[in-house]
This record gives sequence, C-alpha cells and structure tokens, in this order.
Amino acid sequence: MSDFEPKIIGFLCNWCSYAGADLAGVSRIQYPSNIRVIRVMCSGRVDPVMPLGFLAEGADGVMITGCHIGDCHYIDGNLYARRKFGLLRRLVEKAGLEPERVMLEWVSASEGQRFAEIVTEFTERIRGLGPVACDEETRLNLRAAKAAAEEYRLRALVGKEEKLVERGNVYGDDVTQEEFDRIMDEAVETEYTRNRIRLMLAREPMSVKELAYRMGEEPGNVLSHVASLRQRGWVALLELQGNTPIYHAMEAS
Amino acid sequence: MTEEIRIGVFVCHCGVNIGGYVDVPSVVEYAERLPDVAYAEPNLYTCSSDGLQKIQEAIEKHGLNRVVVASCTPRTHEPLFQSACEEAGLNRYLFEMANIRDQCSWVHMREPEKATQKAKDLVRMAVAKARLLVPEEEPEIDVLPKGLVIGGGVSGLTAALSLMDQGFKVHLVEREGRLGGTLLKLDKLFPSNVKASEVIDPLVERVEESNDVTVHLDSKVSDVKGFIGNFDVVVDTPGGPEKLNVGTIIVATGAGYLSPEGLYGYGRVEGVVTQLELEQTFKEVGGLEGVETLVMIQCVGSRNEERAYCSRVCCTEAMKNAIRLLEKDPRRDVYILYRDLQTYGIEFSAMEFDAKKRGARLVMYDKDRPPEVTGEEKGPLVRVYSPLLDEELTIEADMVVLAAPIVPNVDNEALSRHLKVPLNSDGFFMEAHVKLRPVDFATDGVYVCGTAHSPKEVGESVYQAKAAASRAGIPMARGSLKAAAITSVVDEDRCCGCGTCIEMCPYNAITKNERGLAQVEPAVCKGCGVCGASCPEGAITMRHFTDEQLEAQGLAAIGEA
Amino acid sequence: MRYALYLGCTIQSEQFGYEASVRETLPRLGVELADMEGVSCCGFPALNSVSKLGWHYLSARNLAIAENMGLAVLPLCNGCHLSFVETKHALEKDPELKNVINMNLDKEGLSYRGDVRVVHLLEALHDEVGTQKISEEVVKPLEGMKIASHPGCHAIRPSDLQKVDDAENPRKLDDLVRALGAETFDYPEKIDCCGSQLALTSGRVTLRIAGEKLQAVKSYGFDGLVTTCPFCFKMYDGRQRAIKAALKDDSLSLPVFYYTQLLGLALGLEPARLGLQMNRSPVDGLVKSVLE
Amino acid sequence: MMDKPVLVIGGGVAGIQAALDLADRGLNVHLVEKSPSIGGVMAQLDKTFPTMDCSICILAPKMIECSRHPNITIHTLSQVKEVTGRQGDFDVKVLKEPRYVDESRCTGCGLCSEKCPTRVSDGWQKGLTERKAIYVMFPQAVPLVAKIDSEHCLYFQKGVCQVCSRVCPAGAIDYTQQPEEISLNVSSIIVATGIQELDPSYIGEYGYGRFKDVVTSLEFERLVCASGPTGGHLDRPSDGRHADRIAFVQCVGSRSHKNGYPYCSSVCCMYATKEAVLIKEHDPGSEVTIFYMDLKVYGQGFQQFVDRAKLHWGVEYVRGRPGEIRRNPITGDLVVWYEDTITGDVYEKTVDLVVLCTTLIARPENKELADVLGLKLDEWGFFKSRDPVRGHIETDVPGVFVCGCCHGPRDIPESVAEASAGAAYAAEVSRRCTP
Repeated sequence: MSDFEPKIIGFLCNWCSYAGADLAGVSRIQYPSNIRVIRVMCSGRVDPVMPLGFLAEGADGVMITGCHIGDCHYIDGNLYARRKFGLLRRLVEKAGLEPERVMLEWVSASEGQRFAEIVTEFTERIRGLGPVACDEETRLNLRAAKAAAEEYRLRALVGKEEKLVERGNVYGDDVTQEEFDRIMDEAVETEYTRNRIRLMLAREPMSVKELAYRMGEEPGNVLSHVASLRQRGWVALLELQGNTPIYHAMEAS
Repeated sequence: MTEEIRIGVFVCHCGVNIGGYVDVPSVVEYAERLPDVAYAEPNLYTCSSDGLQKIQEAIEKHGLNRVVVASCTPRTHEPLFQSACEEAGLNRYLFEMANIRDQCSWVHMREPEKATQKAKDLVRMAVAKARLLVPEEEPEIDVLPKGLVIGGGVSGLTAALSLMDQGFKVHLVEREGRLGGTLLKLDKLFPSNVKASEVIDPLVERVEESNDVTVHLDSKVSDVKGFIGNFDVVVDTPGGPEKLNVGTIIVATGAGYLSPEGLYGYGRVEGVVTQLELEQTFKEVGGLEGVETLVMIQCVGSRNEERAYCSRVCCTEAMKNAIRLLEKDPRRDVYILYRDLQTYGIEFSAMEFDAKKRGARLVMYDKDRPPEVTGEEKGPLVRVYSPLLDEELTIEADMVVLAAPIVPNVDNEALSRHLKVPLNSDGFFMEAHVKLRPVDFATDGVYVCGTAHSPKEVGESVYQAKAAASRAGIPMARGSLKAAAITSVVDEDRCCGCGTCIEMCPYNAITKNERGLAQVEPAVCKGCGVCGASCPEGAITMRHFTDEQLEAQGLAAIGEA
Repeated sequence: MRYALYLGCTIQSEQFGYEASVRETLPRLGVELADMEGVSCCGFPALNSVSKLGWHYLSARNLAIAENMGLAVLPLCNGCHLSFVETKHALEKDPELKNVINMNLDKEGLSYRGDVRVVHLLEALHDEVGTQKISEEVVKPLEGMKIASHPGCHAIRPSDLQKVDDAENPRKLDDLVRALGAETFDYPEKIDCCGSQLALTSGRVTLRIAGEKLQAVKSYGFDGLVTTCPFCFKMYDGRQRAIKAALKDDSLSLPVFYYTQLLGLALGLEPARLGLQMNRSPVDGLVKSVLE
Repeated sequence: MMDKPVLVIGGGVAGIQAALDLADRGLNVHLVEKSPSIGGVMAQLDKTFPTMDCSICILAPKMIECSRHPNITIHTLSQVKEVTGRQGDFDVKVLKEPRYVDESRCTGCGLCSEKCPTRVSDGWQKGLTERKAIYVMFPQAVPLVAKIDSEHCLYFQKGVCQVCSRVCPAGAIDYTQQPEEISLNVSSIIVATGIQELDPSYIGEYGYGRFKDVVTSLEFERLVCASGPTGGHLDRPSDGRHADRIAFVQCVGSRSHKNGYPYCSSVCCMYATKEAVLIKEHDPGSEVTIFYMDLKVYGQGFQQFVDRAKLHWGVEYVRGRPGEIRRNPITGDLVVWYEDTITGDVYEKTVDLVVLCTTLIARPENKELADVLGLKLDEWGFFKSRDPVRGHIETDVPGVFVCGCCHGPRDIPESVAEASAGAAYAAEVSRRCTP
C-alpha cells in the first residue's frame, strides 16, 4: 500500500447522512481518517462548481451523501442532487480525471455501519487512483470544467432535467433519458472546450492553429468556438503575426 | 468598513471521549495561530454549565465576535451553544461547530496522531467558515387568529368548533346549501349504532348558534394568496365573491361514493343497490320488508387495477347492516361476498364475530373470478365461486347490496391548485409526511382532515378534525412565528427570471414578483438550498451556507488556507 | 409405590415382551404391581366409536375394581390410559351417565366413585420413581446409543385432557432414555402418529405414515426407537418388514424397543427375561453391544 | 395569568406529539415516562410502512425537540401514583425511581458501561444481545444519560465494585439517590401509555422459546436494524448463519376465540409486508413468505404497498394459518406445516427464520393507572373511550384523554393524529378553565 494519504472532501446532508456519520461514531465504527466533512442542509445544495473547485485546488476525491430516495427531508432535494451529480461526473471526466474521484451515495441516519463502509471503500479507491496530477495542464482543465459548471446553459439544463425527464416538457411530450443525455453531452463538450480555450488564452495569447495543436482539436472546431467566445466578448484579437491572428482572453465580465 | 474579526475557539475534551484520542492541548495551540483567532481554550466539558459560562466570559473578556466550539455533533448541541452566545449578546449565527468527537475521536481511536491532525483540520475549516459568518435575523411573522375551514361535513364542523373553543374566529365554507355533509345520508353509524343525526345535528346547531363561526353556504374557494399567518382567500358566494383574510386553512372537503354503473348489474338488474342506498332506505322506512335473501358484495370497483386503494369502511359497514337485518329477522339469509375482511381493531373485529354468530354467511371470492349478478324474473341471481369450497354457489337473492368505494371529490383538483398542496395518485389530498405529519400539508398553515385525505369512518374523521384544529391552533395561539433565518435570497440584479428555482422549490416558497423576477418568501422557505445550487445565473444565495462559506471550508480542508 | 397393574387386551394377547419387561424392571425400582381380578377390555379402540355408554361402562368397571383395591391404576397401554382418563372426565362432567353406569355396575356389586388415580407408565417412572433413582440403579449404561423417543399420541393428546406430558414438546421419555446413559435429541417427527389407528381402514396409508417416520428417525442417525405404547410398538416393530416392502426401501431397518426393555438391559437383566427375543425389529446388534 | 400545565403520560410517539403540540402553543407540559428514555416502541422499529422511512431517524428529532423545549419537562423513570381533583385542577403525585446517575452531570459518554463488569440481557434489544448493569438505553436515548440497573449492579447486590463512579469523568454516579415524589397541578391529562406484543410461548406448536429461530416481529425489527445486535445482518439467532428463507405468520394469538384474543391487531399485515420488503432490499435472492388470514390493507397506500411487495419484490403471500413449526436437528432448518386455504392442500415449507406477528396487547400497568385516574378498561385491558364515534379521544372522566395504542392497536399516523387531537381537547380545557 502506498504512503499516499488522499485528501477527501465529504458533503453530508444534515438530516440523514450527517446523522449516519454520527451514529458510526456513537457505535465506535472505525474508518480511515482522510475525509473532511462539510455539512450542508441537503445533498441538493451541492453545486457541481464546488467539488470541481476543490479538485482543482488539490483535493483527490469528493464524496456527496444524502438521504435515501424518498426519505429526503426536503421531499425531493436528493433527486436534484442526483441530476447535479450527473453533470459533475461528466465534467470531471472531461477534465481528464477518473470519474470515480467523485461519488454520490445515500446514507440514512441509521446506517452508521454503511457510512463507515462507504468512506473506507472510497478512501481506498482514491488511494488506488493516486493523487490528482498537480501539473499546470490538469489544473487548467479542472478550472475550465469548473467554469463550465458556472455556465448558464449547463445549469439551466440540469435544473430542468428532473422535470423534463420525469414529467415531460411544457408541450406535454416527455423527453427520454437517452435524448436528454445526448443534449447534455453535447452541451458539456461545448461549454468545457470554450472555457478551456478562454483559460489557455488567458495564460498566453496564441493563434487558432496553435490552440488546435495544443488541444489536439480540429482547427475548424476551435475557430468556431473562438468566434462565439469573441461574440461573448471573452476573447479578442490581440494582433496579427504576419497574417495569423493572435487571440487573447479578456477579463471575464 | 468591516469590524475586526475576533474568533474564540473552545476545544472540548468530552472527558476521555475526545481527550483520550486527540491531543487537545496541541489542537488549542494550533487554533491560537489561525488567522483572526483571538482566543482559544480547552474545556473538560464545553457543554457543561461552567463550560458555557467560560464561553460567555471569554466573549466579554476578549471581545470575541465569532465563536467556534470543537466538540461533538451540532445536531444535538449547536442550539445549546448558540443560546449561550445569544445570552452573551452574540448573534446565534456567528457560531460554528467542529465535530471532533462523533466524526473524529470516536472513529479513529486506533490512530491518535491522525485523529489529532484531523481535529486540527476540522477546527481550521470551522474557523475558515466562521470568518465569513454574518449575523442573521429570524423574521417575526404575525399570525391572524382567524381560521378558514373548507367543508361543512362532520370533519369541517368538528374542526371549526374546536378552533372556536380554542378562542379563534372561524370562516366555514360549504359548497352545498346545507351543513352536515355525508352524514345527512347515513342512518346509523358503527360501531356504536348511534343515529347519524344524533352526531351531526348538535354540531350543526352549535355552529349556527355561534357568533365566532361565519358560515358561507353554496360557496367555493376560488383563489388563495399569501402564506401562513396571512392568507388572502376569495370565496365565491351566492352574493358574489367575498374576500377573507385568515391565518390558517383547514381542508375538510370530504369525499363522494362511486356510483358503480354497470358493475354487478347495478342500474340494469332490479334489486341491485349500493350500501349507501340501503342506508337511505333504513333511514326513510327504518327497515327492509320482503327481503329474505340478501347478498352483499365487497370491493366493488376498488382494490383493482383502476382503483388500487381499499375503501376501509365497507367491510365493517357490511357487518353493521348484516347484524341489523339478522336482528330484525334471524331467518333471513345474509351473504357477504368478500376478498379480505377489513374489520380491523377491537370493535370492528367484535362486529365481524357478531355478524357471524347471527348467521351471516361470509363467502370469500377471488379477485380474478368475481361474482356474477344476472336478472331473473324472481330477482337477481348471484353466482360466486368459493375457492375455499372449490365450488360455485348460486344464490337466488331478493336484493344485492354493493360496497361502492369512497372516491375523491371532483373539485379536489381545483382546490389543490389554489392552495398549492398536492393530491396523491388516487386524487385525495396528500399530507406532509405519511407517518409523523398526518394532518399537515408540506405548505405551512394549511391542514387536512377527514375523507378529503382518504377513506375513513366517522370516529376517525372526528379525531382527525380535532388534530387539524390543534395543528392550526398552534401558530394562531402564538400570534406570531419566527421564520427560519437559514433561507435563500435572490440577487435581483443577477436573476433573469428563468423560473428554474420556482419549479424546484418543494415548498412553493419562490414566486415571480411584478418585475418577473424570483422572490423568496422567507416565511415559507425551509432552507434546503436546492434552488441556489441550481440557479443558472448563480443569483441565489443561501443564508448561513453561502457558496463562499462552503468553499472556504473546503479550501481550508485541502491546505493551510 | 404400589399400583393396580392393568394390562388390557393387546398386551395380554400379543405383547408379552412388554408385560415381561415391566414385571422384571419396575419392582427393582421399588414399584409394587398388584394384579387386578376380573378386569375386562377398556372399550378402546373399537367400542368407543359405536357405543359411548358401552365404552364408558367398561372403563368405569375396570376403574371401579381398582378403586376397590384402593390403589392407583397403572394401564401400560396408551389406549387404555386415554380410555380411562376420558371416562373419568366424562363421568365427572355427566352425573347422569355416571348414575346409569353405576346402576349397571351395581348388578355385580361394583360401584364407581371417581376418585381413582390413573397413572401413566411415563408418570410412574418419571414423576414417581424419578430419573435420579433410575440412573442410580443402572449397572450397564447404554453409552453411545442414540435412541429416538416416541411417546405416542394417546400419552399426550387431547392436550387439555392428557396431562402426562407437554403435548407440543414432550420431554419425559427423553429424560428416561438419558437416565439409562443413552443419548437422545429432539426431531421434527417426534410427535407424529404411528398410524396404527388407520390399520383397520387403510392399511397402505398406515404403513406409509409409520414408514416415513422410521425413515426420518434413521436419517437423523438414531440407532433405535423407544416407546411405551403397544399399538405404536406393533407398527414400528411388528410391521417393520411390511413397511419395508410397502415403501420398497430395503435399507429401512431400525431396532425398536419398549422402554422397559432398555431399562432392563441397563439394569443388567437377561435379554430373554425382557422378551427381547420376541421383538421382530433387528434389535440383536444393539442388545449385544450392551452385553459386551 | 399563566395557564396551568398539562400532564402527558407516556413518552412514545403519541405522548411526544401531544407534548410538542401543547408546548408549541405555549402551554407547559409534564411528560411522564416510566422507562429511562422517551421514544417508546417506535424507537425500536427499523423502518415504517408504507414509505420505508427509517423509524428512529424521523423520531429522534422529535425526541430531541422535546428535551430542548422550554415548555416541556420530561420525567423519566416516573409513574403517576395518585390523581385527585377535577378537570382544570388535577393534583397529581408522580413517583420517580432513582437512576443513580445525576442527569444534570452525565454526558452519555458511555465510559461507565464500557468499564462495568456486569453483563445483563438487553431488554431494549429484545434480549438478542447484552448490555451492562450501567447503561444508556439506546444510542439516541433522550435524555442521553446512563442508568444503573440496581437489580444486577454488583454494588447494589454485593456492595462491591463501584467501577463506574471511579471512571466517570463527570462525577455523575450517585448510589445514594432515593425515589422522589413529584407533585403537579395540571388542567388536563393525556394518557398515551402505548401497547406491547404478546409472548407467544404458550402457543406450543409454533415452538417460540424452544426454537431460537422463531422470533416475534419486534425481535425481528431489532434483527434487521442497522443499530441492532447484528448490525442489520439477518442471521439465524441459533447458529449465526445468514437467513435467506423467511416465513411470517400473521394473527399469532389474534382473531382467535379459543387460543388468544378475538381482535385483529390492525398493523401486522402491513409491518410484515414492510419487513418482507426489507429482507428483499437487503438480499433480493431471499425467499419470503407471509401466511395470512385476511390481508388488512385498509390504510392509505397499503394496497399499493402490498401489490409492490408481490409484483416488484416477489414476496409470496399464502392464505392460511400454519398448524405447526418444527426444527430439523441436523440442518437446524425450520419446517412450517400449513394448509393453503385457497388450494385446500397441506404443504410444508423449509425456512431459516420464522417471524411470529403476535397480538398487540394492553400493558398490564393500565390496570393500576386506570384506578388512579378513575378510567374504565375494556375486557382486554385497553382504556375505554367515552364514545367510539363522537368521543374517540375522550374518556368518562372530563379532562382526561386517551390517544395512541393505549386504547387499542393502531398505526403511527393514527396515533400521531390522535395525539394532536388530544392536544386540541387539552387546549380547549385550558382555555375554559383559565379565568
């Protein structure tokens, strides 16, 4: 076993999971000490932005636990937690991390044993995965993912997912999970890539070709992203080197 | 300009529970060196009375404006420490806890140094959050001592009278032209066989005599605005719409009976009636003449694919009427064709046995092979297959009585929309929590009782009505209530009015204001934070659990912040 | 301890081993047995189903004789025991019937008072002699023997009448077996019927019922089965070959004893004096192992 | 002037609800509980039907609320011994038995129990495990304070040991505590003393007490509960083997004129269904059978719950009352003999565990309390209501109200609603009787 001690953040909902963690204590059930707990009122409170931020700043894994489906103290907050987690996983993967670095589990107030088991299992899992690479590239990607999670489009989609998939759209016809996932994946791809471009340009101005090369992307795609970023006023033309335009990022408004 | 932040950290030994595994002195020492920490000390038991006193003295002596206690779990002890801070003149929301017992010393007993390290981290996280804490107020909401009861049946009347007896004014809205509801149609009530009129008449009289209860007959609730303590209700009365202003609302709209058209020859075969119609006959002529053989069929149009639920009262109702018929003339043949007898509890079980003793013939039938009723010139002919006997019985009946189930009112739909309270899949009103909040709605200030909620016998409806009156009486007796401080706030400059939060909020606490922007009603918000975490514009902040505070906690956890 | 010994028909006509072993063993445990003059059949199992009066009359008559002797009566047969107990109960409940019967008894100068004690062999051995005393008397402990106990229905049912032992969880015969140094344990079929009452009406069913129990007993690793009821004994011992045939189970063979026969062996008595040569189930092996 | 307080007898979910309703509206409440902690039977349950809510998780917050409420005084280990006066002005004498632990000092750290040398069968865990002679009733107990069981404590029995007082960091142990009498003056009294399960040992054919793997439903609740003796692992008490063949027997002692109680206990069909689903949730591969007479599905969502248990979880329902339960000495398995009354045939089923859903019966203490309060009991020992239709919660004594299972078996929501109803009556009395 490596001597690597993972840094793990745990979001626990106040009503079930946090109580479950307390019960583990009352019952003196032992588990690895790596986890650092942040108490929230409801698992639905956990905005994907936060875990992504923590991963970007040096956390090795983030665990979110809530009441079992149907037991939510706030009726259905954990349903939304489940939707948000979907986005979180997608973005973690986009940023080039193992999606297993984030976990969502349900722990009731009577499941002290289960809580301990989950924490143990998760800690060992992260131990196995090793630390998140601290090279600048990974950090930038994670920040891009975090920025993407702040984007209106993704947040609006996740916000409506439960209703769209479970209750159908305003026109009464319901969207299948598959259809929704397709839309979602496409949106995640776009928002992530654009934010990545923005951050790369913030670091050093460069040409579309250079961007495409570094990102391993089709210059055509990159150009169209750059175009829409310009419309948003997030990147701008810095200068022309010969007849190659060099772009740089503007201060995010 | 912001005042200088001075945090006091109190680390509890909890006897040996923490001290035995965590090096408390070193944690205290570490805490002293954290940014903005002005003071730190260890306690044997921070929760003991002298522990609390120490906190209050320190606030005084060191001019603390934030307090962090590192001990057990906030779930049991936070309020205790918060009140201690409050007594020392510190806003209770300027307090933060680090759980270094239940989630540290107790679960890492075999690795004390790691436990100690974790305790330090947890304290650091708590301090990081404490630095960003701001005082919160718990807004005081006035509650009008006036109740609205919708429905003038036995439940509504009981609820209205109880509110009156608790000292409140009451508006009672009844859609019919007369008070009394379903009981007006019934003759005698099980298990005591009291006359329905003896139950309902005194209630009606008291309500009509009282000056505290205003009755609106032939009326309907057509609009509801506002929230607990101060609802604006519009009632359509014969004299036109009336505006009522009330503090609480009780839904007691009752239910109806299924008319079993086409089932078991009802409406087609002469002599096939419902239990309700049998009741009415009893009520009008007091008995049943010329009926020698009578067959009761249970679960008519219930406990099946289209209507899953059991109507609860029918089996005992059948027993009651069987007993009555056999009392009158023991030579009669009374059959009860049932699936599962629902004669639960002591009194109803006794009625089941009484009916059997008097010779009622109970025949179980199988859902997939129900009885058949055909019309012969002599009268209805019933064929029923008994799995127990493994044979088909043929009964020449003079009368067939169908147990038609209690069904939800048609106008539940509309009312549920006005009140923003849910209906269950059967169409009855759905309570806040099936187990522990049987007469509350998730929406504060609105309550339910009687058959509006689900099929019930009269005794049950009566005590439920009392229960609803008790629940509604609480905020009205207090006259005001403190709304939680931990609520969400909308930054109107950022809100784009997309409505995502409005759809999500399980308590309908968020509405659109005149400018089309989201607006949180703190009195209704329960502070789960789902809206904030989902707002596309990041325009919603959760009090006491702000993004900044949570992020600070997390970053503190990762590295020395 | 002195009892009026009631043998009844079955034992006297065919179950000599039972009588012999009883007469050999009980006195050695300090139990005196007084024979009863002029007793008759108890009325069970045939008469009771055709004439209640006849049945109760016969039982009452036998009980009256015991009353005259001033002794508690010890019927060795479960059938007789139940018959006596039921009659006693019936006449307590129905003074009218009691009168009618006494009028008849009067013709031969007998009268039934109803205060006679009816003692079952299990009660005599377990409650009155006591397992303590029995194990003290044992000279050849039946060590290593696994013996299944079969108290028999009529010793424990109907449960509100028969108080010989717990109807659902009979223990006395087990205790008595253990007192001899043998081993025994509970098994699911312990209180199952031997089927003999059906012999008259449906032979095949009888054999199946008895056979399935024997098979079960074997499957739990018992070396033998013990009982105190001649009817049950007849089924398991006398008809074991027939059962074998009926179930087409050649492996089915299990030594069956009267308790008093095992008792005798443990007390060091000659097998012949316990009528063991008359058992038709394969008992020899076990008997030998005890003698060695 | 200050309104008089209200007395609530019994700290189960009904008593707790009544107390909270009254306290929340500003009335003072004395909550008298005879055991060391409030919580009652509901605290012992694992989950609740038909929503499968975790029982203690939804109850514990209410228990804590009680203990913290400024208007509620909890008297544990206490019983009402004398009541005089009338509606609006009852004089009540409460006897509080000594805990031998200072409630104000003990922090429930559990060190004393850890060090206590004496092991005792744990009644709260239905005797499925052991506790110490000094113990906290259960992890979520309110108050979270230890108690010395003087019946078994070495100090009280032999005058030796005193380990607890030596290790207690809070110096809370006090062997000298004496029973104390508390006098109260209250405006009304709410009785909520609850119910208990029948001991089915007398039903010999089911072998309860003889076979370790035949348990009552309440014992089963502890067996499957995460905080129970097996940490929620469903093992056979006899040999600790995992149990994946389970049979539930309904109406054990109930609906029987000959061998028990004639009435239906109302909740068994549903909790058996719940427990069956629990088993399936833990181990979908397990075989679960429920033997019933009539399936009582009269409550909201009950039929749907049963349908789901049948169709989704594959729980088997058999209409018939088993005749006998036997145990195979080799395998240790139990064999259930039963007639399926639908097919009319007799079968046997081999299982690992049999759960007897026994009659819910009145608490024997009801007798004494009824005398003290001047209340009537029905023939089964339950408190009698004034009128089953009009005065379900009222009694023949004005100002004394009954709610929850102390006047007959009923489920949690009914008990809770009755408790609130009781609170409404009490509030009305308080208003009538306060000048």
